[in-house]
Amino acid sequence: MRLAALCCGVLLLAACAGDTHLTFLDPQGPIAHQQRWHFYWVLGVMAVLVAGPIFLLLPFFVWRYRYGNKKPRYTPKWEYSTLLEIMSWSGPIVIVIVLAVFVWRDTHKLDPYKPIASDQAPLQVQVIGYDWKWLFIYPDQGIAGVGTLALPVGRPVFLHMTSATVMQSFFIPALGSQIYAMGGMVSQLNLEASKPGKSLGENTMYNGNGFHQQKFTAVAMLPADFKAWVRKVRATGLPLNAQNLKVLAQRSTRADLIAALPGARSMAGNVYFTSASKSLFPAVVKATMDGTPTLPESAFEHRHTATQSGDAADAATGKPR
Amino acid sequence: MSEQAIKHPGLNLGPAHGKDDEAAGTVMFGFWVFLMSDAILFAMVFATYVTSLHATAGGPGPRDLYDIKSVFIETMLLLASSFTFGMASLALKYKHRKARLIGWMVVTLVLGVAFLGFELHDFSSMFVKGGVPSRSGFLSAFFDLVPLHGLHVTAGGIWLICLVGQIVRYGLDTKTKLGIMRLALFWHFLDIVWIAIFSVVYLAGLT
Amino acid sequence: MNIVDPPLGRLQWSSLPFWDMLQHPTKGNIINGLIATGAASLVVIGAIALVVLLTKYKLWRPLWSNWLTSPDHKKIGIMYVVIALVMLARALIEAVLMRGQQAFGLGGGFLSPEHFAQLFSTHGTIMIFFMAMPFLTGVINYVMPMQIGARDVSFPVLNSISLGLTAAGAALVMVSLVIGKFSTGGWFGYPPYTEANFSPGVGPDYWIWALSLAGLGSTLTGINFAVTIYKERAPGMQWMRMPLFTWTALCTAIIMIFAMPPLTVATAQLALDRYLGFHYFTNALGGNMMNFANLFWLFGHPEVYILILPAFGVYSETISTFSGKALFGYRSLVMATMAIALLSFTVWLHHFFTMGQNANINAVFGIASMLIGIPTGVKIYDWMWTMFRGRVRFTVPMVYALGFIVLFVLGGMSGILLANPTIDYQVHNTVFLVAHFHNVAVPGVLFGMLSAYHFWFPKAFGFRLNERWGMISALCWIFGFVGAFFPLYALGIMGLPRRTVAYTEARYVPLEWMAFLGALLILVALLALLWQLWLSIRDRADNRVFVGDPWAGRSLEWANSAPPPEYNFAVIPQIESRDAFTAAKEQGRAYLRPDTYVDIELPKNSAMGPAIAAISFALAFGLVWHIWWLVILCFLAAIASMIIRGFARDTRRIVSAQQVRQEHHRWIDAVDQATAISRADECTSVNVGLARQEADGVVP
Amino acid sequence: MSEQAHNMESQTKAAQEERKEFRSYAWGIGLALLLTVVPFGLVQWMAMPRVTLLIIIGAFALVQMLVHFRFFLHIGFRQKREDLQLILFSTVLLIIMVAGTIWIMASLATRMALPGSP
Ligand code: HEA
Ligand code: HEA
Ligand code: CUA
Ligand SMILES: [Cu+2]
Repeated sequence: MRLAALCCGVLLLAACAGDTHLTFLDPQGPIAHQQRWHFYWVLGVMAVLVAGPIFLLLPFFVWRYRYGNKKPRYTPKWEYSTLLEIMSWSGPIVIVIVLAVFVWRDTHKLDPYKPIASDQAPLQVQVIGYDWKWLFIYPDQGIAGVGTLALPVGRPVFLHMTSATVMQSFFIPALGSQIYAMGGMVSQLNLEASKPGKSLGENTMYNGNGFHQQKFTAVAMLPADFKAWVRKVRATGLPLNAQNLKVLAQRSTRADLIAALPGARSMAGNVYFTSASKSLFPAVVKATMDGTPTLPESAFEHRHTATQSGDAADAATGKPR
Repeated sequence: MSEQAIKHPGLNLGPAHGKDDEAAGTVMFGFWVFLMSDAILFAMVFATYVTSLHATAGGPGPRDLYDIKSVFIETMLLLASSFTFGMASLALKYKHRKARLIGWMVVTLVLGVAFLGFELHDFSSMFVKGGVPSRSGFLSAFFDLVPLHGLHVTAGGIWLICLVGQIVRYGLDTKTKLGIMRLALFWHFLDIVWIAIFSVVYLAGLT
Repeated sequence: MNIVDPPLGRLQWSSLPFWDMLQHPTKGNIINGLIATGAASLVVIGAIALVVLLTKYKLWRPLWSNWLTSPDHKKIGIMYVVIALVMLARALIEAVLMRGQQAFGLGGGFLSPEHFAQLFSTHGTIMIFFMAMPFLTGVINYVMPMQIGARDVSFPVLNSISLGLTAAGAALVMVSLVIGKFSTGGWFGYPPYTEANFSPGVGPDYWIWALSLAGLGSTLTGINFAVTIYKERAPGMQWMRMPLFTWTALCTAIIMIFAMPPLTVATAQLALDRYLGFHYFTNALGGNMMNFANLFWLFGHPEVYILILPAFGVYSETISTFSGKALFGYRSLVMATMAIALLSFTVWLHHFFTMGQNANINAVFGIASMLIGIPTGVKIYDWMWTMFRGRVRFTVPMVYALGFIVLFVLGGMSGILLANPTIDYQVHNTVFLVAHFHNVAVPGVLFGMLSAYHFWFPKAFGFRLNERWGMISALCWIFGFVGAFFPLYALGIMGLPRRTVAYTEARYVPLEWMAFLGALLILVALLALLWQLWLSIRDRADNRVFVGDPWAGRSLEWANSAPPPEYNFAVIPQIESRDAFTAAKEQGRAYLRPDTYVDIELPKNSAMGPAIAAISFALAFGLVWHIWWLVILCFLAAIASMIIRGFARDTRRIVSAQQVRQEHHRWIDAVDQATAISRADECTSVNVGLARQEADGVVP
Repeated sequence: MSEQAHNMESQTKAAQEERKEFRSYAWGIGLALLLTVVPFGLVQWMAMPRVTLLIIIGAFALVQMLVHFRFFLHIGFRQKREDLQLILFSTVLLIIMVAGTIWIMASLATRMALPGSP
């Protein structure tokens, strides 16, 4: 137990040391925050009620009743005691009942599909898993990116995700839950960042050689910074057209992708796109479902329409589906 | 006289068979356990089928493919074969002439083969209509479930032939008797599985 | 499908492990090629050395007639354990390699990603299917029939066939080291990654067929054990008199029977996808990979209780024996075992809380998972009450048992954390999960098997194992385990995903190094274990326990000589109470000479086991490499062998009453000459296997 | 009782029993036919709401399985306890597995569909 406490201590120290937030024990948003409390509660209940008694009694029994000690009573045939039996069963039962209440409450409260209550309408982001990178589409802004997921602080984010290849699992520990992304299907996740900062983002479901490089940074920024970021992306991004998407869809890491898209070299390890169409995401889902390799023409948009609709969406806070 | 206790599933040989009846308890129980495991196997395949019902991916569905009349005939054949196997079991238990036992077994075999013939014909006409297993998740699931039963029937048929061979070669010794009794369990069990297929796949599929 | 041309299917020179290294000699390719070639050579050299030794010492015939074709449950049990140990050697080396790679993994390391992926996939597959399963099947095979007073299992030849299937599967995994490459999809091989379009090589095929063979073997074993326990108990051995290990064997067998079919379905469907273009789990055309996850864990979760229950049984025996006390709360323990077996079928979804189903489902399965903590807790408490007012001896099996209790409670607690969907959303697929399952699999299953090994070794081979080195090994195990796996909890919480070959986060490094050092300590433990075995064999003359009861055992497997006669008991015992052997010793009827002996009927040797092993191995190999003529040939051979077996008569032989009498008298004579020893001397050479009874309340 | 008389008696008893067991198979096949033909006829020739029809089909299938268990497989309550236990236990597991699977997959199907598609 002391060891566990020690580990936790080391862990917290270590986790706070760097500039990227790694863990839900160092939460950057309300979901991870509640998950942390749930974790501490369950751990606490078990440390006190499960580990405590056993780790006190076991060494005591073993030592007192060791073979070499002739003083204590020896009862080789004693094998039943109603009282002890009742205690052995009822102890764990009570603990499980207590824990079950936690489970029921928090599982519903923190269902990743459940929208986060807020006075702002959530920011919509569509996530597509490729081997070995994530593509983030901001349909209302008409932009997209690989490598950075930018979020405005204090505004819920509603992510829809799918995979264009094998099963993947989308995860930003310091913000909240992970959830699978699968081909031909759409899963959902609600997150919110409550302070500016960078958090680790990744895929946790093994998908081949570049798996360990499928990381990204979730950057939470103040609303004004977010707007600036959107404008910057719009100004500098490459067009998300059929040709670039084809490069993106190859089995390659982010570094390979940047090498393959000369225009992306100046983007600090990211790849940004403009003119991301609202119909791209559903088109990818459908194409994966049908097994057709190429996307229809309608999945891509012309630059000027995208810019216009993006500006409009920017002005308003975006409206929920 | 009070009725004797039933020692194991299926027709019991009864004390008249002496040591053969004694030996039956363990062997039949073992086989019955195997059948329960097999039942879980079928259940999972059923579950796959049910959860894939809508996964036609734009391909043909139940209404386009199933030929209920042919399936009805198959059902009748299989039911009849269960009955004829029952007659074989009675012939074994009550020590009628060997010829009678073999006769019933052969009738059962013929019915089983006829069943398989109809089934294969069904499959080939499904193929013609584009209902091939690689067309969709739904068809994959179909061609997992129904042919799995068919394969079981085929195995039963081969086993049946071997048992007839053993009767001819060794007469009705313990091993042959227990073989026939186990095959009886197997055959009746497959009948039950077929009822599930008939109801879930075909009847429900056509409602 | 072309069945004639090419005659070797997909098999080509490039399937050999050093091919890449020769064709493209980059640094990475050379390192990985050398490691792979080294491993392959070890397998090949090992096999050649075995053949040479067997030939040189003319051991082929004895091997064939005394072992491979033997239907004796004790020999089959030992052969299972041997397979487990061979496979374990490989899986262990892989484990240390993985820990080493991760210690150096900041920004690179020495292994290629693909090589690393093969390591975790084979390690996991082997540890579960070809180490833990054969080990526990072997132990049950050896012990359980004797505990219920039977001469053998119900279907001895089937037992040998099951062994053959397991061996064939193990051989297939071994061959994948030499020819071609194993899967990179992990031990649960989730599609669509393992589908033909993403993994076109032979890897997933090796995985599929190895699992299928092992799964079939386990199903048959489960049936065999269950029927044995139902039908072969000695007179008077009522349900509530069975030793607890037998109870756990029964529950494990039941889980085997019912949990294997979903695995068979999942792997068969994946095979159909890969070979014939079906669409069960593909992205496209109505395939649904979630079905695979569901089917796999319908098997996978019960599977982990297949692994742990026999270990619980072992601990029940060792704790009660080495506390010199009847097991406390027998009825509760039996009920708890059955409860775990049933509950194990109700929690499978906890392996994919994060797939997206609704909160009701997650909560229900989360709570169901926690329910398993209740019966498991009851077990822990009852073991503690067994030590209470006992006289606890710190022998090696007991030290393992104590290490188990402490560590397993922690591992179980981390399981309970995972069972909270809220927490699982944070640590799923991270190394926190890896820490959890090693924390239950190593102290639970592996310590259990090691405890069993030390406990029953003298029974099987007639001499005790070296105590001192056993103790050193046990302590290295326990502390090595703590070092190797506790850091992973922290790393997991710091967001390190499992199956990561390399990372860029410097904050992971110190913990990774702790884990590596822990793994090295485990390696020391293994070496100590091997050294112990060598010493024990060398000094066996001093440690003989022919009389058969070195630890003051309580159940019937101690009631015969060590090693036992092939028919186990000269006279089938009559059981009157629980702890049958202790009762017999107390009433002075443990070592009697009966007036009459009778002929004993035993099954004859049968070549079915090895034949099925060879055929099924070749069949699977043909399937992996698309060598269709071989597949067809072996398929026909398999059917033919079963038909031929159906026609076999005259399958039993008789051990004459004369011989039984002779052997029994030889043993009883030894008993008469032996001096009974007190427990203080049980680890010295005066222990020839006759225990003095220590009475109630009186401490000598 | 003379040897011969004893023989005769046991023979008539056997014959009686055989007739009884034959009747069991006959009942079995008769009921099975009935239970097959009725739902078949309904599906073929009757217009009924789909759900009603499905319930009827399910009910008939279940009853027919019981008929097979009873008359062909001779499972009854005079059974050895362990056989019956085994069947019940298997049934429980089968229901857990199948119902659980369908529950889970149905939930996933509704929550994973592309928004705006059926
Ligand atoms: C029973 C199961 C079992 C056991 C015992 C172990 C034992 C060990 N495992 Fe493993 N492991 C798995 C099951 C197991 N593992 C599984 C299922 C996976 C997941 C695979 C996947 O991702 O798909 C995994 C994955 C896994 C990983 C990959 C983690 C990742 O994904 O990043 C690592 C990395 O280090 C690892 C390490 C170890 C180590 C150091 C041990 C050590 O504890 C090993 C020590 C063993 C010994 C030292 C041998 C013991 C000796 C005896 C019993 C000998 C008896 C001898 C005589 C009688 C003479 N394991
Ligand atoms: C021997 C093997 C074994 C055992 C015994 C267990 C036991 C348990 N396991 Fe574990 N588990 C695995 C092997 C095992 N597991 C493996 C191999 C995996 C991963 C596979 C993979 O992904 O590769 C896994 C994964 C796994 C997951 C999935 C996590 C994920 O993928 O994200 C979960 C989630 O609930 C879980 C839970 C549990 C629970 C609740 C128990 C319980 O049975 C534990 C019960 C024990 C105790 C609780 C301690 C003692 C009890 C008391 C002292 C009483 C009082 C306590 C209470 C009442 C709480 N396990
Ligand atoms: Cu499992 Cu679970
Ligand atoms: Cu589990």
